[in-house]
Amino acid sequence: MPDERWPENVDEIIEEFADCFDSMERFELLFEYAKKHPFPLHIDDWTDENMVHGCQSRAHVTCVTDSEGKIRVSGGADAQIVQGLMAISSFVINGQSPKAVAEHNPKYIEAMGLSQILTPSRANGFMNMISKIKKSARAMLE
Amino acid sequence: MPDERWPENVDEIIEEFADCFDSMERFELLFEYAKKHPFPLHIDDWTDENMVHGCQSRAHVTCVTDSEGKIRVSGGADAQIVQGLMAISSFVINGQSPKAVAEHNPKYIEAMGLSQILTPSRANGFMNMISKIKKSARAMLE
Amino acid sequence: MMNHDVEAIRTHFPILERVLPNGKQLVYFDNAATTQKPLVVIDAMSDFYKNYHANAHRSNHTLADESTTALEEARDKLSSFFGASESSMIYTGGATEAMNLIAYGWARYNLEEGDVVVTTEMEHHANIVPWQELSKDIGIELRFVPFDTEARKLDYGALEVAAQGASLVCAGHVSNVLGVRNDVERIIKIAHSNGARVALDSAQGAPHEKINFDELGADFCAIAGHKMAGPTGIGCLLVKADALAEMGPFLTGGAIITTVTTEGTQFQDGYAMFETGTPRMAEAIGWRAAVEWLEENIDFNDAHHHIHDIASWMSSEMEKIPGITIFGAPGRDDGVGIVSFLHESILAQDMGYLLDAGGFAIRTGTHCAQPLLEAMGVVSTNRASIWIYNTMAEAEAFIVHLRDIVDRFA
Amino acid sequence: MMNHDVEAIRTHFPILERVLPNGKQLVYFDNAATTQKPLVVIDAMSDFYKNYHANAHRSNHTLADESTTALEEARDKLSSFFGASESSMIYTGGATEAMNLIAYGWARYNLEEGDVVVTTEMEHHANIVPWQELSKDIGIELRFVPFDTEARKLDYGALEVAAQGASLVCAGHVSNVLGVRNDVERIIKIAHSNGARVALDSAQGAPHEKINFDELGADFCAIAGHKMAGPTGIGCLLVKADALAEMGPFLTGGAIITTVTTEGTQFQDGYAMFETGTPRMAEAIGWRAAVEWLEENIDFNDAHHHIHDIASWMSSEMEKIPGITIFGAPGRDDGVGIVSFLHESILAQDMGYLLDAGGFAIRTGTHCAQPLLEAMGVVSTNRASIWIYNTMAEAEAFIVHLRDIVDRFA
Ligand SMILES: Cc1ncc(COP(=O)(O)O)c(C=O)c1O
Ligand SMILES: Cc1ncc(COP(=O)(O)O)c(C=O)c1O
Repeated sequence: MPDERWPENVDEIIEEFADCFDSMERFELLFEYAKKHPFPLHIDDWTDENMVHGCQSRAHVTCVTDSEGKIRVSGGADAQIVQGLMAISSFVINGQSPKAVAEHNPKYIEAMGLSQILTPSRANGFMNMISKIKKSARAMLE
Repeated sequence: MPDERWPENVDEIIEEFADCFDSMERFELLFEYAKKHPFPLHIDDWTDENMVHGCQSRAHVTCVTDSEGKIRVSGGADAQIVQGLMAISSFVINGQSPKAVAEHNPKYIEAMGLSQILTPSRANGFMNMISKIKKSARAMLE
Repeated sequence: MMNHDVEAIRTHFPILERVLPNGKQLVYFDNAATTQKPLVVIDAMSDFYKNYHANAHRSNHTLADESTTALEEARDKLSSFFGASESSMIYTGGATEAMNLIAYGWARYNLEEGDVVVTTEMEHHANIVPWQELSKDIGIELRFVPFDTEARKLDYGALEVAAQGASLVCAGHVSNVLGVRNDVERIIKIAHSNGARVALDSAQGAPHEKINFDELGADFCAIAGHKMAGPTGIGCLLVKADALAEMGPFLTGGAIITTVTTEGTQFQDGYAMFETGTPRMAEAIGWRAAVEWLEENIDFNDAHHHIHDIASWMSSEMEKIPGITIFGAPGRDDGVGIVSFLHESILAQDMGYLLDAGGFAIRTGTHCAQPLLEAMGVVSTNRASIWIYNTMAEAEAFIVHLRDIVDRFA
Repeated sequence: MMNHDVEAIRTHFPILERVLPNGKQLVYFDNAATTQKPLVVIDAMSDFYKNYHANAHRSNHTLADESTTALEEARDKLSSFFGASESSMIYTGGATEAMNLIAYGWARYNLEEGDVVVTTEMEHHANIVPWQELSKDIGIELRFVPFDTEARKLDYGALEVAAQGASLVCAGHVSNVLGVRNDVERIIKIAHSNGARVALDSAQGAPHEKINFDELGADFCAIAGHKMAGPTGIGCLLVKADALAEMGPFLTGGAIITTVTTEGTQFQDGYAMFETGTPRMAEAIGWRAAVEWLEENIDFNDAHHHIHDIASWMSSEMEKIPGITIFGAPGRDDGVGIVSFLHESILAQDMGYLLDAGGFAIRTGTHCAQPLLEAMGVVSTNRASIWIYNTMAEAEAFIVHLRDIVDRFA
């Protein structure tokens, strides 16, 4: 089951976050990741269709396959913290098959100690983003 | 001070009520008094002007002086219990001078054990009636 | 009754221990006015204020986030409790405000002069006065379906006629005066077959049956939290999606908008258009605790039998007492826990006082349903209304006391 | 500050002990959104539900009577607290509903096409959107008095002009974004000298000064209980007697009527015409407890100095931090405990999260006052709002944390 374990490349990120002393350091790291998002979504592509609902600020996500049929997620958010979370999940998800993504479980967030800074509705916004990505992946399978 | 003590004739009524075993007996007595109101107000005289506000049912009271310049209170209420209370206060008040009535204090209610059955707004309705009578009495003094 | 453990249920309601100033133990038979609250409801609200209170839907700090989550989880819980998952639930201040929301938020946007609204003679004023006001303001025609005083039920034949050409049919779910449950399924069918929308006033229905709004098929349904173990100050309007799409703003201000400029305002879609101002947070949290408590402790079917048995026994005993008239039909299948009665010589208000002297809390008066009382030819009734925590022993004590009253005061 | 014993005051508010999931002690600086509640308020409501809850104004049994008394004593207490003994107080669900009550219950009965309503650019949406809706519905002319962004106050000269020929002038008492107290006395004078009625939105005024409505001379005044230590779900509209006489029914249903027949309805007079449905009993009882608590524990003058000192110190410290802009004028005499600010490179929402990481609860966003933000040329601000239980030590910790944020995230 792909749920059971996250991709290897995530362990490194987990460690980085686990090494943080407190929430402030975790936020610093998230700000850094925000800048490193591999496929930031250009603001012109922030459409109603790809909007993530339930976020406190604007957040948009798209999900396509590359030439090898692997998933590639792009994301854009005005808040750096949200953009950072998007970056991390795209590191985790990108390159996986649609089938794997359709069954994706973002457990790593907890391992990173991020659940501490994800208050209920922030977590909710994040989960909505993951759901949106999974839904796109499922649609590709049909 | 007329506040300090109620008229003599009231002691008898107080005793009657004090002898009651419980609220139900007190209510029985009130029902009897209702029938004994010395000057019931005819329903045709239940006008807006003489209405007592704050009662849960309709209650009306008028206050005039007799040939000797003594107060005479008439009252009418559709609830027997209210009519009973009216009867008792007219027994107490009738025959007093406007000056005495203007300073009337219905302490006897407590001595009768009636405060137990006068829940806050019933007591309020009763006090409004007494106020209305006192106001009429005061007006006569001017 | 077997599965309705009334003694266990009673332990949840602190107020049932109350002793009145006259020394009598409270027997609370005024449940149609408002029900009492289990401790979990009271505590849920205190807990909110003591631990995580902040303004929902506004800020993004932890407390605000916890409050928002609590408010929205309450909405989800309540929606699913009322079987309205495919519909929308709009929080209101109570059932009355929910009826007004239909009048202001739907009717004023969709009806015009000459359009027909049907209501019934059996209604609570909350389902009459808003329509009379609408009639004054925009000239709708208001039709009243009579209450059949012989059959002691709504005149469904007359409804069939009145519904012809109507745009909206409004009806009570259960009469607050008589406890008669209307055949709402039939009312909905009649209305819809005439192309009319249907609004149910379920203030008295929701405490007695599990409403499944999506299945029921009504377009609107008004519910009051305080009549079903919830706190004061909250209720809701359930609305079908297509009816919601026809609604426009009513109370306006913050929270319900996307943009406001000095030129004009863009409103949010869906239920979010109708909940302006600081939300009734403590109230929503309390109401949610109430329906969760109901789910855990009450089987609505068993509760109905328990309540029905008590009311029906009471009314049959009362009929044996000389001078007493019973209204409605508490023993009939459509009787829902209310015994409305009068004594020929003891005025209703005096009756209320005399019952109170025995510790019995009932309601006397017009029950905000004057047209029904007029149809029945009375100016008030005494109403004992039974709910889940009342016992047969309370009913027996009531009958003993009532007999005593009639013996001594009639 | 001498007489404002903030440590003693804090002991009354259980939530101030709260530790967040991130291990930080809560510092609650979101008071303009809603204030916290002292224990006596929470307990007064629990006590009601546990001991004497029943529906007010309906039945005549002991509990109903006690509830009615509590509700009416609360009204008396609140009226006298707000100095409205010669005026009327109508309970509403909050300040927003109070503003809507002016629009629906007064304006719709007294204004017609072309009549002028004046509001300002500084208002909360609750004092804008109802007038825009009124304008759409009946064609009133709506004039906005600009906010002078240089002087950081309302443009009173423009108000003098706008008020000419107006029927109603509406203005906020204190800006919820900037904490600037408007010169309401002057606004009232300008309005009345033009023959217009005046409506004050005192949602942010009432928590900071003792309102004396009868003296003030405004015709209407909207207040929210939850912003001044009271519970959610209650507020009021204060109304001068002659303005009340011009009002007509708004929300309709039970309790507000004298007679209802199928032919029509007679409404009660005075405030009683406006409070339909089951009253917000627990809420009124809680709010009463709140104002009694305030009377016993707070001197509004001393509290004002305490609050002003904190906000003014905070803003002067914040001005020293590179990249931070302060809106409003917290240090000025008309500053009432709000510091609205932005950092040039840290987005408001991120700022909110980062402050929350230190335990600081502030609000970020548009504060339901988009026209004001537009006038100031921003899309959101961070707002720290101070109230009676906040301490200088909290302010100091805030500044330390804010500096840290700017050092690390700018
Ligand atoms: C100035 C102002 N007016 C009106 C309101 C609305 O008050 P409520 O949310 O209690 O309806 C608020 C609160 O957000 C406010 O700050
Ligand atoms: C049938 C019915 N409809 C409406 C209402 C009004 O409910 P609320 O008082 O919660 O507004 C009541 C309650 O009195 C009722 O019994």
